[in-house]
Amino acid sequence: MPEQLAFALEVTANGLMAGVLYALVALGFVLIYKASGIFNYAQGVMALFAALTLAGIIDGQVPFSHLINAVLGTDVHHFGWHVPAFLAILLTMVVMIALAYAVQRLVFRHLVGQEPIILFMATIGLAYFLEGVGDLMWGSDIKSMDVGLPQGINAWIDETTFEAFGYGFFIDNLDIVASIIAALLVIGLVMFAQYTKQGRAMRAVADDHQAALSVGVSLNFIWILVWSLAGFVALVAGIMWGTKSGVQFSLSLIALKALPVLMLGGFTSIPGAIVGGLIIGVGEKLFEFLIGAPFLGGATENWFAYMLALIFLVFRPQGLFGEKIIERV
Amino acid sequence: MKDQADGYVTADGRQIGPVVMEMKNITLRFGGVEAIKDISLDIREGEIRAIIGPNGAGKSSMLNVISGFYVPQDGEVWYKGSRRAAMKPFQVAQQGIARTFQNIALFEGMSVLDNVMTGRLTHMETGLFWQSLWKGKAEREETANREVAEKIIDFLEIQAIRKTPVSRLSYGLKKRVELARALAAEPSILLLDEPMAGMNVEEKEDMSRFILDVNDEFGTTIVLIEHDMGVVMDLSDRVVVMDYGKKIGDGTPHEVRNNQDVIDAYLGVAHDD
Amino acid sequence: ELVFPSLSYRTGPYAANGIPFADGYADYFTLLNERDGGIGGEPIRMIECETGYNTEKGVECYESTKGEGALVYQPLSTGITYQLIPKATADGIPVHSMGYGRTSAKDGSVFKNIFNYPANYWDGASVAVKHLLDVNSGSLEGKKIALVYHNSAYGKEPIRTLEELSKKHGFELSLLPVDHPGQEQKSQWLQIRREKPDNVIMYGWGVMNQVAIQEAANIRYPMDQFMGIWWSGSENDVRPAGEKANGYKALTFHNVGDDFPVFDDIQKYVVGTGKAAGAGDQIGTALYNRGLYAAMLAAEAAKTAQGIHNTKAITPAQMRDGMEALEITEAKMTDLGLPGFGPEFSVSCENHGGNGLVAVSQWDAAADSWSLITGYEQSDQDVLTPLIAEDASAFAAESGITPGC
Amino acid sequence: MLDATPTPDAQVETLLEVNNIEVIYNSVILVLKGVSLKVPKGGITALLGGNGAGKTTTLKAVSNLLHSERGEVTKGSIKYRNEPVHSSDPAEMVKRGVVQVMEGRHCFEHLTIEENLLTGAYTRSDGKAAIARDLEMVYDYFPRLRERRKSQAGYTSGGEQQMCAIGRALMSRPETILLDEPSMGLAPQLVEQIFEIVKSVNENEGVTFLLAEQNTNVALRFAHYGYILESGRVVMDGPAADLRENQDVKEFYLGMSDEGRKSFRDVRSYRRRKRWLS
Amino acid sequence: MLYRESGDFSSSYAEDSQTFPIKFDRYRYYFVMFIAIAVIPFLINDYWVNSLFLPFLIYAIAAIGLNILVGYCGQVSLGTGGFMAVGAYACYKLMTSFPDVSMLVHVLLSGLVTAAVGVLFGLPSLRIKGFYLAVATLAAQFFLVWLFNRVPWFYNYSASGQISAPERTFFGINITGANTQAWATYLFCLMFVIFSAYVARNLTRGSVGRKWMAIRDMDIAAEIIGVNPLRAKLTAFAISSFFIGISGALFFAIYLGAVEVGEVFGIQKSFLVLFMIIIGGLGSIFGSFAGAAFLVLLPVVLKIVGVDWLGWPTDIVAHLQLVIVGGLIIVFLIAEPHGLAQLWRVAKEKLRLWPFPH
Ligand SMILES: Nc1ncnc2c1ncn2[C@@H]1O[C@H](COP(=O)(O)OP(=O)(O)OP(=O)(O)O)[C@@H](O)[C@H]1O
Ligand SMILES: Nc1ncnc2c1ncn2[C@@H]1O[C@H](COP(=O)(O)OP(=O)(O)OP(=O)(O)O)[C@@H](O)[C@H]1O
Ligand SMILES: [Mg+2]
Ligand SMILES: [Mg+2]
Repeated sequence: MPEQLAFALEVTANGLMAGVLYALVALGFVLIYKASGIFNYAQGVMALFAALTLAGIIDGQVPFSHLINAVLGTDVHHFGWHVPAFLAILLTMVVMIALAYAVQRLVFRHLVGQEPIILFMATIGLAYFLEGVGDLMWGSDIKSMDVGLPQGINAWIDETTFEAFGYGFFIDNLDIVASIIAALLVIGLVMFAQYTKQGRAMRAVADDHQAALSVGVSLNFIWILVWSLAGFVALVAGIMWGTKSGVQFSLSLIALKALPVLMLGGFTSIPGAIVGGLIIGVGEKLFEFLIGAPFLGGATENWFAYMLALIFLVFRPQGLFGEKIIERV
Repeated sequence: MKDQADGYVTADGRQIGPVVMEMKNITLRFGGVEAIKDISLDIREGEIRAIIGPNGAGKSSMLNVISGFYVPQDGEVWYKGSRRAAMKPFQVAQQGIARTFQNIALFEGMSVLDNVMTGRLTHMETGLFWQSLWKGKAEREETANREVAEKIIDFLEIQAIRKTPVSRLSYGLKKRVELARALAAEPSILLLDEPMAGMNVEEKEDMSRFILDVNDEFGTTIVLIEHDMGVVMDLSDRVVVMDYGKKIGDGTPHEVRNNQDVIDAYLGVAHDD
Repeated sequence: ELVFPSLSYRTGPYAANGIPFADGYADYFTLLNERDGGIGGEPIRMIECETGYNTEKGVECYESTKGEGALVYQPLSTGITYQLIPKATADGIPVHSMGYGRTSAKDGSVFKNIFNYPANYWDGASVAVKHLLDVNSGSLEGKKIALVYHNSAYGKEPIRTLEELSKKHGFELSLLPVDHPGQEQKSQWLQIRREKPDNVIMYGWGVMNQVAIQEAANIRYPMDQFMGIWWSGSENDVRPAGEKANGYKALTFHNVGDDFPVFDDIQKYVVGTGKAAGAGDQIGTALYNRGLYAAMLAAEAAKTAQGIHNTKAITPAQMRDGMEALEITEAKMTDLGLPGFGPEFSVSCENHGGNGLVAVSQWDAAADSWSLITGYEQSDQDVLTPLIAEDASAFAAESGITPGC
Repeated sequence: MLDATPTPDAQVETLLEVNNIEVIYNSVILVLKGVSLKVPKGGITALLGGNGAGKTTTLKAVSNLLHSERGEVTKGSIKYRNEPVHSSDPAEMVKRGVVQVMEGRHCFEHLTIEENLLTGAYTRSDGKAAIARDLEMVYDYFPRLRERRKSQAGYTSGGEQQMCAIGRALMSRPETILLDEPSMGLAPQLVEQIFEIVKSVNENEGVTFLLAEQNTNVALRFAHYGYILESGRVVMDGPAADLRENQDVKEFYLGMSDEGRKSFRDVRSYRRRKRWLS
Repeated sequence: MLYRESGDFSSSYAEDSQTFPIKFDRYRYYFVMFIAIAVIPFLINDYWVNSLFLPFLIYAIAAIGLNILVGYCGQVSLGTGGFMAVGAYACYKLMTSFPDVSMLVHVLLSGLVTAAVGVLFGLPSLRIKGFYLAVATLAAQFFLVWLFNRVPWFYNYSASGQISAPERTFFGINITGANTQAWATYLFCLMFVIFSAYVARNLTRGSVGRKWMAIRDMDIAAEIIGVNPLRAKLTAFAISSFFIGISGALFFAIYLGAVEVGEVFGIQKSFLVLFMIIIGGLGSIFGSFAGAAFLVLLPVVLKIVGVDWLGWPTDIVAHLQLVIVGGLIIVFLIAEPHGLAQLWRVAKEKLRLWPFPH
């Protein structure tokens, strides 16, 4: 049986790592929700868009080449240079900030004070739009994402655990990097939200757009700031997931893995995203290992993550760390 | 004369009945905050009972206890002679207790008429099946209740905005619609939480008129929270004064007005007129 | 005018796979038009319709093109194929689901208008096992084989076959479903790492492939013991894993690379004239070749039909006859500039599925190319024939068809 | 309780000028049909009128909060310090020194009372110390808020929220405050107190007030000048002292007839309302 | 003036609460009905039916169902795909188990089965609200799809795991399978659309509808004025799922004929139907139609314009299509946040004032 135990431990450890990756996506949702009460359906597409842009820039691809070629009959594809990863990340960030600015100017500025469902709707439009633009801009072939992150089994953990348990644990290097980055992100964002005036204003905006306006909080500024931050988080998530699976349309579907995390951690809590991610990661992996695969024929992870979150919610309707839903008359 | 258990007749000839509702030693806490501290009060049938007190005294909380939204940690609620078991708010409403809210709680997405009609919900019982067919039972019921609602709309002079979505109304009109919704329920007890906040004197006069008329015509018992002393003193039969969750006075307007505790805690100065 | 609709998907989750196939399909027809003036002198008109791999759009595409005189449909998605099986049959238009769709459509006595030559999913599974037998000197007794599959109708296809084969050859089969889209496969690969199966077979699609190969590399699963079906065997699937994908195997029913005379023609007549369907960068990739191969088979069937009915402008019904009488020989392929490009096979009324000849290819990461490492081998007909007969007769019973030729 | 303040002399600069504005909601509902007012610097100007008259709408037009309600100023102009402010956004208005206390409180429910107040100081850049000082000042004005400072605003009583909203506006150190029904829901002695605060802020710090108020009695006692709105039009204006003496105002806004104030119970018969228009 | 409201006076409350109190509206409505029932069936062919009318009609039913839940009762659900799958699989099991029973019965029964499942998954809505509930309903979505994929009983143990609709008739006319006539399938679906719209309209204008809307706008206040939230929410879930089940059954049996659950009834479907009602207008029956039409027609129209007329490559058109649909959604929202239905209403209000600006 100790072997089973070791397996379970390994599964748990990997669940934790997977959870961190989910949390990275969930963080983007939390940021925007916290700052505007907008449930940003486009977060997944933003991650895709960021990753596409990064891959395209690194590769020196000509944006919109397909469209240009079709319309002008030219035959351009590449600039013929390769941009170093670091610079490319900076450039991508510039693009994401520009995107944030455009989103604010063209969309949300006109929708201040509307109900959440309507803002949600606008992000749906945005998702369609970005998906189309991303495809037009960079093409829909699979690009590999190589910014020099390590990947593959971590030898040190493998050996150490082998000595300790007689069974070497598999932990992916990429996951370790992701965990470190996620931890840094969360610490940074929590500090930002809790201790800065912008952070407080952000929460105020989420509560009441009008009132925030009335005390002079500039929604424009706050929203551009937050969408840029979310763009940054999307970029990080895009890099991680893109490294794992190549950059392609399906990247936008990782949003689906983030939703149960979000729900469990609470839509408004930055630490909640991480804790939620860890619980979901471990929960779904252990369930698959202990019950799903042996008794239910496997592939239970998707629904189990949601069921787990659902069960939590029945006891805490605002998620683990979410702000309590104020019910008063 | 007020001790007569079966009621009495007021100076202006209204019949006040026996106690219909009695709150016994109610204590309500929220975490560390004690919103209501061991308060008892009774409400007689057909009377206008005012609750006054400084901000945060626990008045609204008391209404919430009556309407079943807050469950007190301690104490009992007696209604019509028997102790009320733990109850959901909607069950309380079905017993004939309707109310308005301090922070307007109208259904913003619906028209004024629909809002008033929601007040009639406790009187409508056609099942899903008949409603889905509409013709027949459902339509008849709708029309009957619509008549009641229209009467109240006329009564409150909001005919002109009948079909307007509530979200487009100004604050004061919303208050009036809220009263209409509560009246539409034809309640036996009507709880009003600052119905006249945000109105000018003329409108307060109208509002007072409505309240008195309801009380007169239907014998509705009314519990009223209001900060306008003029209104309170003129309308109410008895007044409870609360401060920091405690009851510091209870009696006729005249008695209360001259109670030193009340003056200190609430009125500030003895009210001139 | 010969109308060939192309239900392509250049958008959506599977665009990366849809683009090369559609390019290959289109380029071959363009080549025929440019070089030969069509088929038998009759010009070809290809109508492309974007499905996004979405069933409903597929229906729209079918309905909007069928009136144009479409000769044969290549639906390119299992979902759309299932839609079209009854519809196209009723409309008398043949469907060629090449290497996908409903396996039992091989039984032409039941599925009169549906063709799935030269190979189907069950052939794939069988040849995979056969290859493993070869590698393991003829015996799989006591070996463990894991099947990693897309948890959908498509992914579940080989299970029956593999179960039969495991009984026959005495290997142990374990099943590892991966839910759509398959970005997160930690559980499955940890399980593989624990159980250490001797071989892994994969029926994957889309991002699932890339992640699986990546994860296999991460746990250092030997790549040459890992084999995918042809839909898990494109450049797209292995490239994201880089070096580490070296040695990964995939089944295929056509050849790889661009070392065939026909590609010179394509360069000359299609790319050179600026009529290439895509950017031209897909030529010679596994999926491009598959598209080209599908177009070639369609053109050959049309030729056969022209021969049978002695008319140039054939109808869909005549096309169907051509498909049913199709015979692909080495000589023919050499003629077409495609020597050894696919297996030799012939189609008949009873057998719409060809001879079940499948080869194994292997990825060479350094050379960035696939290469065939076996010849075309036939699947285990003893096992498959009864399975197909069973499923086909069930369908016949369900939909009230009297089988017959 | 006679505290009628003298009307500010005529030379005083006009800080805010609203010129014949028309406001339309949702592109169809015409609400203000030409409202003009002038708010002198350092004065307290009251905006009176019945429910739905357009007081709130006027204030929102000034603070530019209309946009978020799909309302629009279609005609006329609004000038602050002689600069048109028609197209600036609310945050800009606050930077210019105009802050609005919204009707119906609008506290940030999930923030504590103290955080609410601090958010009020969002636009300020004069350092933490100054802000802390003003925080103390607000707490001194409203001791009740100090008691509840760590509670989430959503869980405080209606009156406490009203205090919070007013305190929040004070925190921005504005030049002009637009007060929408400040007395609503406050206990009588607090109403007095609030107006005393208004008065002292006005006198000591020179803050200009434009207030919409239903409590005409109090409003006219503290204001210098008043406008009466009805159905989106200004129907009367004048120095507060004059208005208080006006017969109609007395009857319909102060509830007084020649015999003095009458009891609410005695208003037996239905009256047709006095309307200047219609 | 193009649009007259004055001059139409109701003299009774019943008259006032009819669906189209204005005569002009009423006549236009009769006209549309007439066209739909008596003209279109004679004009359409396979293309029109299969690529436009059937999806439009069936999505309209689903949209009406979801609108009851989301638009009227305020419970945001992303489980639509899963519930449609329940309808489809129920229909399949019924069709194959009782081949001689009328399709009408099967479809209605599928609706009932779905209603039951809907109520089950509606239970958490008592505690969970807003977007949390939306995400929670995804649990239903994923679980149901997994279940139908996993348990062979549901697909009658067929080798492929797909379900295919056998041929069935209605009054002797083929309505499922390959040998159907365009008009027959059209009319069969239209019948359910009219039924759904009629029932939904009646329910939403009466006391049930008001209970739903009260819960939507402010659930606590609703409870305090006497609405039993559990009852109201569960009836909304039941009725909504009933319609969604019907649409799922039709989607499978009439429109597609063969279905693979993960692909056809996946999460994308849930989003699609939700988008329809938001674009169309929450809390509006007309909006359900408008939204369904918008999302079914627009891509087809764009495709026809882009590919057939302008001759652009299909992929560029497909991408542009995304950009345009996304852009249009945003433009519409900014013009009128409450959907096409509201846009229509405001347009009418303006027409009424025309030629005066206001
Ligand atoms: N749900 C709650 N959670 C925490 N504290 C609460 C809650 N409801 C009320 N309180 C607190 O209880 C006290 C009494 O509140 P209540 O609303 O009853 O006051 P009130 O007498 O109605 O005052 P006002 O006249 O200002 O409306 C307040 O201090 C308030 O902050
Ligand atoms: N968002 C809106 N959409 C449409 N109409 C509106 C909107 N807000 C207000 N109105 C209308 O504008 C008119 C004036 O409203 P406003 O809120 O300015 O009145 P008010 O004078 O502040 O009244 P109160 O004393 O009741 O607050 C009212 O008739 C109201 O119905
Ligand atoms: Mg209160
Ligand atoms: Mg107002």
